[in-house]
Amino acid sequence: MMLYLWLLVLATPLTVAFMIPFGGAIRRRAIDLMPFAAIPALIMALPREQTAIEVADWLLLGSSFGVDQTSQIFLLLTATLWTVAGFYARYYHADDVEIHRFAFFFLLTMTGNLGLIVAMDIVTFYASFALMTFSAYGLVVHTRSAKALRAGKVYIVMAVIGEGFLLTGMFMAAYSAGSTQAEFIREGILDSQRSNLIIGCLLAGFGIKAGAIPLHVWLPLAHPVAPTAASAVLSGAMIKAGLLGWITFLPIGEAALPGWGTLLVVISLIAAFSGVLIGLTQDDPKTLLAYSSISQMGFIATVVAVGLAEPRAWGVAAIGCALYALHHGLIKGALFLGVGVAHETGNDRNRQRLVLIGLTVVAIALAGAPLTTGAMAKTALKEGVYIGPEGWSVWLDWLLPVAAIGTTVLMGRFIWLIWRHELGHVEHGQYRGMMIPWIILVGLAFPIVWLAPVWFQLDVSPAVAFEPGNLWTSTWPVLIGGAILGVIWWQIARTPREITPIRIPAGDVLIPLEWALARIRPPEPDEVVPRPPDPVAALSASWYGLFAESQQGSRTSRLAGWFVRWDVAGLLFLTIGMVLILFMLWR
Amino acid sequence: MSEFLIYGLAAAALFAICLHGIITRTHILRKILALNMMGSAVFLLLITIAERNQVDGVADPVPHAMVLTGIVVAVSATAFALALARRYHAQTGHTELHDEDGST
Amino acid sequence: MDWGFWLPQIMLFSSLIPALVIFLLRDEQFWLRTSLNLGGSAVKLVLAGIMAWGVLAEGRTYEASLPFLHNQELVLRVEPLSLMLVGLSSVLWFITTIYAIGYLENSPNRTRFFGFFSLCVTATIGIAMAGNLITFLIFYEMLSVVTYPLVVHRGTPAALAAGRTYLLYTLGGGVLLLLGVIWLQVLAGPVSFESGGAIDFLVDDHRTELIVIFGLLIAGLGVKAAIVPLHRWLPEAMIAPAPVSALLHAVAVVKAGAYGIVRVVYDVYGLELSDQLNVLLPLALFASFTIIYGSVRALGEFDLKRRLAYSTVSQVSYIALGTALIGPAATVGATVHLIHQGIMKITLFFCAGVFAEARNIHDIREMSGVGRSMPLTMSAFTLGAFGMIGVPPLAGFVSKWYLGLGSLESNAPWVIVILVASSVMNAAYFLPIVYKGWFGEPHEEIEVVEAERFQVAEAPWSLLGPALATAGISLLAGLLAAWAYSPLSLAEIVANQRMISP
Amino acid sequence: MSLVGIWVILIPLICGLAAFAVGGRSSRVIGLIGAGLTFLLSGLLVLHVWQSGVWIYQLGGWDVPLGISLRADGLSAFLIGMTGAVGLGISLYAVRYFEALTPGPSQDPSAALRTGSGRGEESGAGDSPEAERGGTEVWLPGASYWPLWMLLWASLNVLFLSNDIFNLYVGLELLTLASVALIILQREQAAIVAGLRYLLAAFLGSMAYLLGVALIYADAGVLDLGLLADAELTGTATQVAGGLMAVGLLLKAALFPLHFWLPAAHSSAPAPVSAALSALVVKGAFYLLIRLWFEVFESAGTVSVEQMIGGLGAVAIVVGSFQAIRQERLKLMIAYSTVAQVGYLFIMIPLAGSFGDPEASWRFEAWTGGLYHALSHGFAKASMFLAAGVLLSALGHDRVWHLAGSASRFPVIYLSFGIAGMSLMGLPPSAGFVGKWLMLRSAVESGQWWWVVILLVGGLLTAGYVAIVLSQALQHDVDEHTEPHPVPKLMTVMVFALAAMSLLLGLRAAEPLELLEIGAPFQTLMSVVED
Repeated sequence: MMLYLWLLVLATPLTVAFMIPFGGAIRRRAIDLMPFAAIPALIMALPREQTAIEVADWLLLGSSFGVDQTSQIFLLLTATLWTVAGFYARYYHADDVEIHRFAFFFLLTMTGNLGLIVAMDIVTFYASFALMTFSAYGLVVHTRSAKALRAGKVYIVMAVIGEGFLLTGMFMAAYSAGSTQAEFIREGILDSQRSNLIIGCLLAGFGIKAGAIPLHVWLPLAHPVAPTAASAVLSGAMIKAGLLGWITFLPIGEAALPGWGTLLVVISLIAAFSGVLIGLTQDDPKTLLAYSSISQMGFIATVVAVGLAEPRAWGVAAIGCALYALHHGLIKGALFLGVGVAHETGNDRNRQRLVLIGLTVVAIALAGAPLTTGAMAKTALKEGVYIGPEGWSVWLDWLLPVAAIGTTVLMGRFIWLIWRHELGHVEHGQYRGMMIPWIILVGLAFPIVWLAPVWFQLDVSPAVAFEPGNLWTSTWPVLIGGAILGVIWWQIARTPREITPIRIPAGDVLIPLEWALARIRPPEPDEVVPRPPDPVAALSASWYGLFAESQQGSRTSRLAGWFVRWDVAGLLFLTIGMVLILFMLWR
Repeated sequence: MSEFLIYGLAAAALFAICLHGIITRTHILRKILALNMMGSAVFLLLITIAERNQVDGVADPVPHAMVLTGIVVAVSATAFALALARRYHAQTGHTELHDEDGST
Repeated sequence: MDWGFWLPQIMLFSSLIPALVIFLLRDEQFWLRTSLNLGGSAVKLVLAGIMAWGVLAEGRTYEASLPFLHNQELVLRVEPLSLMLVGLSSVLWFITTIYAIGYLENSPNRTRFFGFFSLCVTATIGIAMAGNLITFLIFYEMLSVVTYPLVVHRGTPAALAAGRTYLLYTLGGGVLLLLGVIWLQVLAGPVSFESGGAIDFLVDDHRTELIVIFGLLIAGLGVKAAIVPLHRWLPEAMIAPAPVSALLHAVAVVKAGAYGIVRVVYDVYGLELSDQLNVLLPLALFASFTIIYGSVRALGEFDLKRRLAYSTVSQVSYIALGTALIGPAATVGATVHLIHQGIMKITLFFCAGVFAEARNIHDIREMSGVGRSMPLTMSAFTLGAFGMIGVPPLAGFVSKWYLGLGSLESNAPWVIVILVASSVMNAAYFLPIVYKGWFGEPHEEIEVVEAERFQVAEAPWSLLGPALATAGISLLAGLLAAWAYSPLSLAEIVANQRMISP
Repeated sequence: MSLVGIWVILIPLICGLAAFAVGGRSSRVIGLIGAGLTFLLSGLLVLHVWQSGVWIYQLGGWDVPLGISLRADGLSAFLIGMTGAVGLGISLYAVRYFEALTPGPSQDPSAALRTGSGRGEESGAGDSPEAERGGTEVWLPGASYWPLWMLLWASLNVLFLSNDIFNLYVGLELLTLASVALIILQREQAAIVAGLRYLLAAFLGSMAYLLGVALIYADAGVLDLGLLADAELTGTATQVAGGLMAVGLLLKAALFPLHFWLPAAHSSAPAPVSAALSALVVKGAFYLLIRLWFEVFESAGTVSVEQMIGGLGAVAIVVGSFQAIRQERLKLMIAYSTVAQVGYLFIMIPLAGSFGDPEASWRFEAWTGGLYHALSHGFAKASMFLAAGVLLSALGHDRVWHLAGSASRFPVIYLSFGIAGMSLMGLPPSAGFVGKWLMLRSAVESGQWWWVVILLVGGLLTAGYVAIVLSQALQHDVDEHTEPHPVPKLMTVMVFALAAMSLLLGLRAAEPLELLEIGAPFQTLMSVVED
């Protein structure tokens, strides 16, 4: 029916991207088209009926494309976010002489991000993943500030390490499966005699992108330094690529892997909490948001862990996962874009007010206040947890709300930072151009998340969130968080002082690591390292030396002179003759 | 048989003496003469063989033929060598073959 | 007219005759020389296409045998495996010729250069089409000789010293190979290349000898394939002009060695016998060590061409590694890398040549910001570099993929560690270059023409075009790998032949 | 057709005499006609042997043992063919070479032409100490070249066709006389010294050989090679004769350490002469030794002698190569290369000798291999000396160090030099490779590993000096202050043609190898090789 829609999804941003190098009018047209490049993906994300898998047996190692229920939600999120970010970027970079460079990488990254969602086989997935990863580097270092370059370096190193893990896992998984199709891969992993190794590799490989602790170190560096539009897609959409990778290729829901589940749940909970705690010490709202993303991804990963440990739970958990991803992606996108808009308000009170209100709304949603998307997503998430392994729900039941308290406090600090430090500038003078996409995103986030379960006929209904029990569950953490905020507010109002006395630099555990590495690694040599001697080259050189020396007439061969002497030659003649005769006679 | 042996040994001795001459003497003329004498040693041996190989009292003619031819060759070769030696003398003023000269 | 007999010969002569005629020309006869060169390579390209069609679509085999010694014939045969190298050489010769014409414009001794250049291709084609061991040996040695004038083309003392080292290495390798071939022929009679090998009957009586011969053959071939510790000539030979480096690395010399290893393992000994003799594991270990060692050395080099050279050292051993693994996927990986490594590496060398020619850039540290004024060249370089790293959808990934599967197939999972480590190290030495080129601050003042556009000053099209073409091919080879006429499909045919045969 | 073997001797002889009689510049016309005819006749002889097998002619109609017979089997035809082809190349080159010789102040060729003489032995150059003889006549090397060259050619053919060990002695002496006369053609002092040394050494060798002939006759009573082979001599006299003949011929073939006369003699001669000496004359003695060793002394020969000769060959390869690299002059380098290559040839003796199984097929393989190497060396070395001659006459010197950068001026010369070098190294595709291949095969088959090593290392050592000359010539910086003299194209063409021959013979070796089989020793072994 929708023949080659996937091709359109991929080709559109690619084509636009490759219009840019032509320069001139074509380039300007391409930049105008940038926001629309994700439209085909949006179209593909919308139908209720998933299209059949389409096979492109000429592409790569034989690709197949399509979306299932889960990936359709991811596609919806991704396409929406990229479109909005595209419009936003168009104005954010209006005065940027290098907008074309941004647009180029933006579009390529978009292609990769969309491609990995519509890919149904691991090779195409990996190819798109790589395209996204490497193109995003261009977004991270776009400003070329020292900070950006450092972040870029950490980003690319981690990305390459991640690719290494993925490649290792993929080889083994695909070998065991005898196919590259996702469904067979999942089975293949279980069948493999090295299934633990594969799972470990895939967890780590995708975990780097998903910001799983301790592989998250690049994230708080890279997300904030990128231009705001890029930050939004990095933290909103691309971070989900790792998650999607887990969901698509790990044998979640097919076999109980309690060991891995436990490991992942511990990691995720650490992420959920440490993300909040470290986030609280940040002064830069974007870094704060990045840490919040780590924390939020921890939430989602918890459910993945549940699915790993308890296959029965996955049917429900997967939906929660997808919904939460949708929620977090849109909301985090809106938060990031909002930071950018805040920088454009100038002294206009109305503008400032609008930004603050908008940001507060989404911040509250992120915190999971009742009636928000967060509340619904969290409810859906917890559905899975309840079916989870024996004993887990008890712990998770109170740990997750505690984390939610943290998120509330974190969002409070975010709003405070915006209010106190970020308003009042005019950076690009494109308030309107940036504000409108942002406000649209804020406005759309709620209905999209609310309607998605209905539209896609998921096993969860938005109404669940309005059940009294659930209402309360989502309310009390926010209330406690609000109370904490209130106390702090009161403290500050009484005696103005620094509330967070410690500062954990962005990148946290990376800092000692970098320090240690700098000690271990010798400084980059300026001169070429001395090579070990090459015997063959030495031989050829000494042979040439023999030649060159003789050519100057400085050395004559005594041996040669000796042989030409008559007496010597005669004696040799005599000797050889005698010996020959003797040998002849001596039989 | 012993007479043939004596002749044969004489030829061998002559050959050896000439060889010694060629090796040790530096004067060109002496070398040429030694070579010439060397040829004679072989001729002596050939004649001896001819005598030894008598058929019906007639000496074997083949060695005789060889000696005759050999003499012709030796004469021409000696003549050529002498001419060359003269030219050598004319160009260098030497009559002896110095080893330095050969090491060009 | 029996085309099967004549086509392989015409294939050889299509570069041999231009070579000989070019030697008779003067440097100034530009047009005649150029048309000879291009004409010859076009003919070769067409013939390669015809034979590719015949082999792939009609399942034909082209074979010509010519009497040589009393019981020994020279055999030229085109079947799928030879077609791989034939096709690669034909295509890349055509492209490189264009590049070389542009590169050497107005430089001295062009006649000599192009003459030997064509001879070099003749030798490579001969190696590719060799149907038995002695034919292979003949062209292999011929290649050593005809590349020497190309390596020393610049004539500087450094170039001459490098040339001497090169010659000693390759001739020394040739000696080992010759000994191995002779020994084997003494035991087995004339050895022709047959899928699965044809010398199994010797295994009972001559086991040790066969192992030693294998060692000799591989050592002889390993010199050209730059297997550590026989690799030292390769970085030294970088002193040659860019088209030479490009062709040497991508097609001619190193590929001759690697192709030879493939032939020896698959078609002389056969996988089964090689396995029985336990010679594959040492080969795999040597190849693996080379892969890692080459990468480590590349990290330490800051001269662009030398870094590329060490990268070649590392990458070519993928072929040997894949050959040493038993299983169809490994065979596919090894043989397809013959082509993939060629097109990717030639791209990189073309670009290095362009940088050297247009900007006098030889050191990586000078490359800062070069992408701004030469975006197309830098794009081609980037594609090549990413291909080398093994990033999909570029060709390098396809090779790596099959090698990875092959390593599991032959129950050697440690090879995956090598592959991944190599990928990571490739990234470590290529990405900084890509970074510098695109994101570094340019040394020179670049004129900002309009608000969003820099003054682009690319190299002439004769240099740029080939680089872009090969970059495009390496992208397509990966992107369309599953297509029925892709290098991968050809490699699969090759692998099937090698696997089915008893 | 049956007289073709006679004519191949007579024609060069007649033409040589005619050229001598005519003298002056026109002698070259006769010389050229002679060269062309001899070449054709050589070709015919090869064809004849190829088609109808061994050719035998009884001189004067007298049968052996009384009469003397001429015989051409595959081996003779092979070498006569080589001599014909190389000889033609050298002749064509020589025409231009002697024309292009830069006339000195007192060596005006045109003056010589006017006086119409210039053939007298005594017509010394003006600057020589003999100038007091006062002749206004000047020395014209070209005029003397042709008669002597034709004589040389004729005596080579005599050598290859004679089937009588005494006749072979005569041929050998003729060869020596012609060679020495050619060496001193230009009457330079160095050449005269070298010529004299050569003459004395060669005579010494001849005498040893002649003594051997006498001893063999004492033992067998016949001189005919065929009869001697049939006699299967094992007597003491024959054994002593074997030693004597071997050492005499080794001296003439300049096998190390009896090579003392060769470098000077070959390098101081004019280029066409050097080429002939190195390519052909050395092969004369080698041929004779091979003939005798594998036919007459087949029963008397011992492994120890063979191994010793081979050992000398091995040392020759190493020492020759090392000496070659250390020579300042190109021609001397090439001459030392001949010393090394002669060593290569003699490694054939132990390989084809009685080591191990006397019935083994490798003996024949080694025999053909060694001869093929001789063939390849003939073409290659001729080309090299002629190339050196071109450089010498163009640049006025042949100092290797100062050839820097000359490759761009003489591309074809160096290309030929390289191809010839390839053949010497035994690199495929070249005739040298075929020879090396067969010898190596034989060494491996017979398990004589020490020869394998030396054969392989020898190739590398050869590469050592060939490549260094080329690398010197390929230098970018031109080491030259004067514009080189123009060199006639024909000379360059001949240099290339000879090199190309050494290459082409390696591409299609089946027929020449088959030719060698005709009437070869080891008849019993050949059926084994055939399979």
